[in-house]
Amino acid sequence: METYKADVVIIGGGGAGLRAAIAVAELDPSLRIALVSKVYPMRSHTVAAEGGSAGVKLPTDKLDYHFNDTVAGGDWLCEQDVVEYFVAQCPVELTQMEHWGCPWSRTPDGHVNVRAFGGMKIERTWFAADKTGFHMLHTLFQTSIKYPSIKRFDEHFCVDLVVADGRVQGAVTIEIASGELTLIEARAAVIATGGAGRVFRENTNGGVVTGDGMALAYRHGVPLRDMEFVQYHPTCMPGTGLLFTEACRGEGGFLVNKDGYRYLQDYGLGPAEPTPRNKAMELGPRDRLSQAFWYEQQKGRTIDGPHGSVVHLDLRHLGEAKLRERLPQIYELAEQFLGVDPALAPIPVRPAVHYTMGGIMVDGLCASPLPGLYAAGECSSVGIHGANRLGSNSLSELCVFGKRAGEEAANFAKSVPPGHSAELLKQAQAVEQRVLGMVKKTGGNERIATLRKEMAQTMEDGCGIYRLADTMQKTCDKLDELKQRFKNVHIEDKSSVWNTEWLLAIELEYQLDVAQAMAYSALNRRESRGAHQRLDGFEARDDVNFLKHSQAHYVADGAPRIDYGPVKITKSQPGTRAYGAAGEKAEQERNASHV
Amino acid sequence: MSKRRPYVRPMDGWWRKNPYFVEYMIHEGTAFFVAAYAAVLLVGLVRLSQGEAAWNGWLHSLTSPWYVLFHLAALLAITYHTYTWFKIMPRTMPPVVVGGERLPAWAITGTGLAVAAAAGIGLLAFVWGMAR
Amino acid sequence: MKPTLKRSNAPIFWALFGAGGMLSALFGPMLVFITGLAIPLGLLLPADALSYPKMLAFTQNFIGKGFVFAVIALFLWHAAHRIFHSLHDIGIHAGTGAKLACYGSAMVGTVIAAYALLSIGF
Amino acid sequence: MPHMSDIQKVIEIEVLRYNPETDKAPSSQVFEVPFTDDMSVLQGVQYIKDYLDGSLSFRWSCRMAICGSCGMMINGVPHLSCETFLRDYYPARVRVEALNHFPIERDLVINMEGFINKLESIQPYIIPKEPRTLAQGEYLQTPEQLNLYEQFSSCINCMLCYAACPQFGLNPDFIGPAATALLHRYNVDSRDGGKEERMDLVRSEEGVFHCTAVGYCSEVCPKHVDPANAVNQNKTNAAVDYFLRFVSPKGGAK
Ligand SMILES: Cc1cc2nc3c(=O)[nH]c(=O)nc-3n(C[C@H](O)[C@H](O)[C@H](O)COP(=O)(O)OP(=O)(O)OC[C@H]3O[C@@H](n4cnc5c(N)ncnc54)[C@H](O)[C@@H]3O)c2cc1C
Ligand code: SF4
Ligand code: F3S
Ligand code: FES
Repeated sequence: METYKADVVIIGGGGAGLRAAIAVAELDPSLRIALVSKVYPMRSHTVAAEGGSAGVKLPTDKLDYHFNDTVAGGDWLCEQDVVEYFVAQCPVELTQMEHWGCPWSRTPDGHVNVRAFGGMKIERTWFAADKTGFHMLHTLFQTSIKYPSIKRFDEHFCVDLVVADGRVQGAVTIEIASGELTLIEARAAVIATGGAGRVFRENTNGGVVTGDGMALAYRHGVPLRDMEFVQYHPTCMPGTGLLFTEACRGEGGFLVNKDGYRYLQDYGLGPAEPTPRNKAMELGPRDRLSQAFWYEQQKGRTIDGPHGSVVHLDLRHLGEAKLRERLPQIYELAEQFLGVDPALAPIPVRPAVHYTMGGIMVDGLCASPLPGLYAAGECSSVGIHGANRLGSNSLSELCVFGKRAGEEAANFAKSVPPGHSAELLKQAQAVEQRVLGMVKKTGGNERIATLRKEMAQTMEDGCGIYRLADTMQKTCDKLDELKQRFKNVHIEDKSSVWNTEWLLAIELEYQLDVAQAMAYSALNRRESRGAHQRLDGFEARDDVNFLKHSQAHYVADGAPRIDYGPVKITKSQPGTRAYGAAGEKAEQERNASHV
Repeated sequence: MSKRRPYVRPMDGWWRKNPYFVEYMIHEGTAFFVAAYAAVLLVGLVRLSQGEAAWNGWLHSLTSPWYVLFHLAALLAITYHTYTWFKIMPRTMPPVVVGGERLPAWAITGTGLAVAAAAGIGLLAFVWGMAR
Repeated sequence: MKPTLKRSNAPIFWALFGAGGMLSALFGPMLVFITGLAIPLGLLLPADALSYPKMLAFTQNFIGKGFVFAVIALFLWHAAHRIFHSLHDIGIHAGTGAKLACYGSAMVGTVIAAYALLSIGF
Repeated sequence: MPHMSDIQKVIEIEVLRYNPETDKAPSSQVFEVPFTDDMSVLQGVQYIKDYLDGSLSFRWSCRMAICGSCGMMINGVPHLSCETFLRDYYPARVRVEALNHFPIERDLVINMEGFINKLESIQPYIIPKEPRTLAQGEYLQTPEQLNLYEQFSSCINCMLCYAACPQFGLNPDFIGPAATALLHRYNVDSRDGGKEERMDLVRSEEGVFHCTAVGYCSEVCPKHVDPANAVNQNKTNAAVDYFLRFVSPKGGAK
């Protein structure tokens, strides 16, 4: 096996991983960085983000407003000190992106333009047409090429971390093109492998979003925090789950039911007005909108389609010119995939899984409880999203915490001696035996695709928009069963070069671990908060018992152990989450009581 | 040792495999007519420099059916060249912004063709004028 | 990529190609029509449009000389460049040989044209 | 409207297979795939992998025509397989191959190292014209200035244009359409001052002059980048630079 000696290994070449790599390179050019990604970095799923990235910009806006929106949006399950750091860094980091060439959309006088986004009080979402993630990812990737100390391991699949002397000392990867393994020695590691939305059936995520890094850390004893909080995005393409960005609504799109009625006004988000008002109606938070869809469906007011019930996203009144300018990608998606011209007809949409709020438990410095291990981006739970993420906060998170994770990992790497190579190699060889064994094994009879489908279906059944104890229990049982059956999985492909079936099997194993953490965390949270909504007697938020982070601990060959950790509250006491007119009234009252 | 063995496909006959390329080869082929026509003119020029008899001989030879046939073909080919030349023009020029809007490709091609038509008519008028 | 990048000399040929392409696109069809069809077949134009005295006067004129020279030389360079590339396209990589044949002919043609025009006098 | 996608039909998909460990050269294999009208070619190929032959290899991720990984030759034309639909080929057979002009690693997977090297060689990052600190805030850039390069910055690196460009096929050293589009994207960004540094490559023998303005690259580009335009504008730039260096001592390009 080949060994590569690095100082910091970064696993994941998406927005967070690239930002971390640049941060290490800028902090200390003498540090050798290994940037590992199972796809070429610009294929990472950050590329798919459409709407934008949040950061206070307008003179009428304040860091405090962004803070309040985020904390209330997260149903007070946020680490408030971390949110405070976050909102302060957002504008700085987005300006940094501007300096690196990100083609932000501009106002006529040349300043960066901002747009409205769900749950945000004031326009503060920076955007690059409706391809914000694409432009941010390519800007970061192309900028990273400037730094000679970043050695990329493109299309290298990470199969394990190497832990010795109680700290992370490297990673083991498969070079996909040859099927050969490499040990990357490092004194610190950053995991930035993105989310895990693919454990669900209908989702907005790319094929690579399989929760690998979460599972890697989890198996080494790092808890996965708040995993029950999985965000459903209200406006997705039926069948494929492809996303129609929230910016469609930010630009003024309507959501209507089968009677052409803007039904959100029936769910405390009104009044219905012809133009978008922040934090009301279509610009309410995602969890609320997805829940309203569910109720409409119960009431039989949705429209039947070949891929289940839908409502209509109506953009017609915006006119072709504005749609082509502001939402060009959406226009093309609707035309190509649905054969719908959004200037002439409404787009059928339904909710689909979009984002994992939870992830690898890290503190505000992105450090996990395992020394030397850092995490950033969607795979991590740094504490800013709580029970529900606000749209456009996560692209900013990639920059703010990608940078922080990189710097902290660099400092840690400099503070510890290099590892004992022979010992690390021995561990890596054991990993090699294990993963090569999967391919070599004969006699299995379970198809990967079958197991994957069953997993995705049971997750949708049990951990959907609304949850019930017995279906969640069924999901947990089903996942246990699938983990057993996985041992019998069959890999047809025995070759070394580009054996993607082998990688799919490894990913499936990661996914099953992550799915278990989600399902068990959900079952155990007996309240409703943010994206976790129950209909079985726990419809209300319960701050007395559950203003806590759930923490799922890996148990080999068994169900995860769930315990809870405290939530850091600084200046915002838990209150009612109200939107629309009710929200404005509540805010006025809050402000009045402060004086 | 790595088992990779990337396979490089041959390029033989690529221009036959896609109608777009066939069309490309045809428009590249117009160059033969441009060259041949230039050669005809060159001979004429040399004849001109050799005196009136030589020139008239050249003029006369142009009336042979072979020459006429050749010139008919050349006219077609070079007209096609003109068309393709302006058709790819928008792809080869910096963007032209008129009144804040980028000029669309068809406008550039159209302008080019119009200019070519004007140039041709101008030339004809000039020769006609010279003859008077 | 390669640490030292060698400057390509293509711009010379490319510029000549482009100039010839433009000239032939603008005037080519009408020229062919006039010299190859209208005059020989007696269409449209007076029969003596290209009579010896007229052509002599034309080519003795400074502008006329330039035009004739440009047409012949640039058409040749345009064609030479395209033909050279097409040979490469269809897999005839005669390299220097093809290059010499194509651009060489254009060169020879250019020299002959220049010589003829000079010998016509001013 | 009846739901067309309810009706299941069967289409033949012919895939060019190649396994370096067992095959001397690529060969075709035909699969029968049930499909609905809303299924993309990518979904057809995924169906094969999931249910008919697990050893079929191909790249994909986003399914929404933005990550650039799923490019394939579909009936001889380079397309993103995720936004090309089986219904458009039915009832005829659809033929799927790895992108032209690149070495095949396996099945539909090509070797893209050459492209990545090119991308790295163009200095694809802002080389500031006037350095600015973060405290000074953003650079001002009007929508018109943005408009000059935005189209070229939309390249998703899918390499369809390389699969379309015969000149790249004939000469793999040619810098090619997408890399030039990105090079140009930085050159014309109002914040950038690195044009002269990038010029070495543009005017070199690997540079833009291999292009014979075939133009097919722009024809197949799924993101309307018009890379042919970038390549050909840079021919002009390189030519101006070539001749101007005799005039101005600094070597032309301003
Ligand atoms: C359709 C869509 C639209 C969105 N729109 C917005 C928006 O408008 N605003 C917003 O703020 N957020 C948005 N989001 C959310 C946001 O885009 C993501 O949360 C974020 O991009 C995740 O970035 P990341 O760097 O954490 O991970 P990713 O970009 O997913 O990158 C993960 C990286 O890890 C690598 N990796 C994974 N596993 C392994 C392994 N085993 N070995 C090696 N490498 C591995 C991958 O190759 C990849 O490089 C959107 C999300 C989706 C799906
Ligand atoms: S220029 Fe177009 S075709 Fe070429 S790589 Fe970029 S997006 Fe793809
Ligand atoms: S197809 Fe190739 S030849 Fe030029 S115009 Fe495009 S790069
Ligand atoms: S799968 Fe991403 S472009 Fe097709």
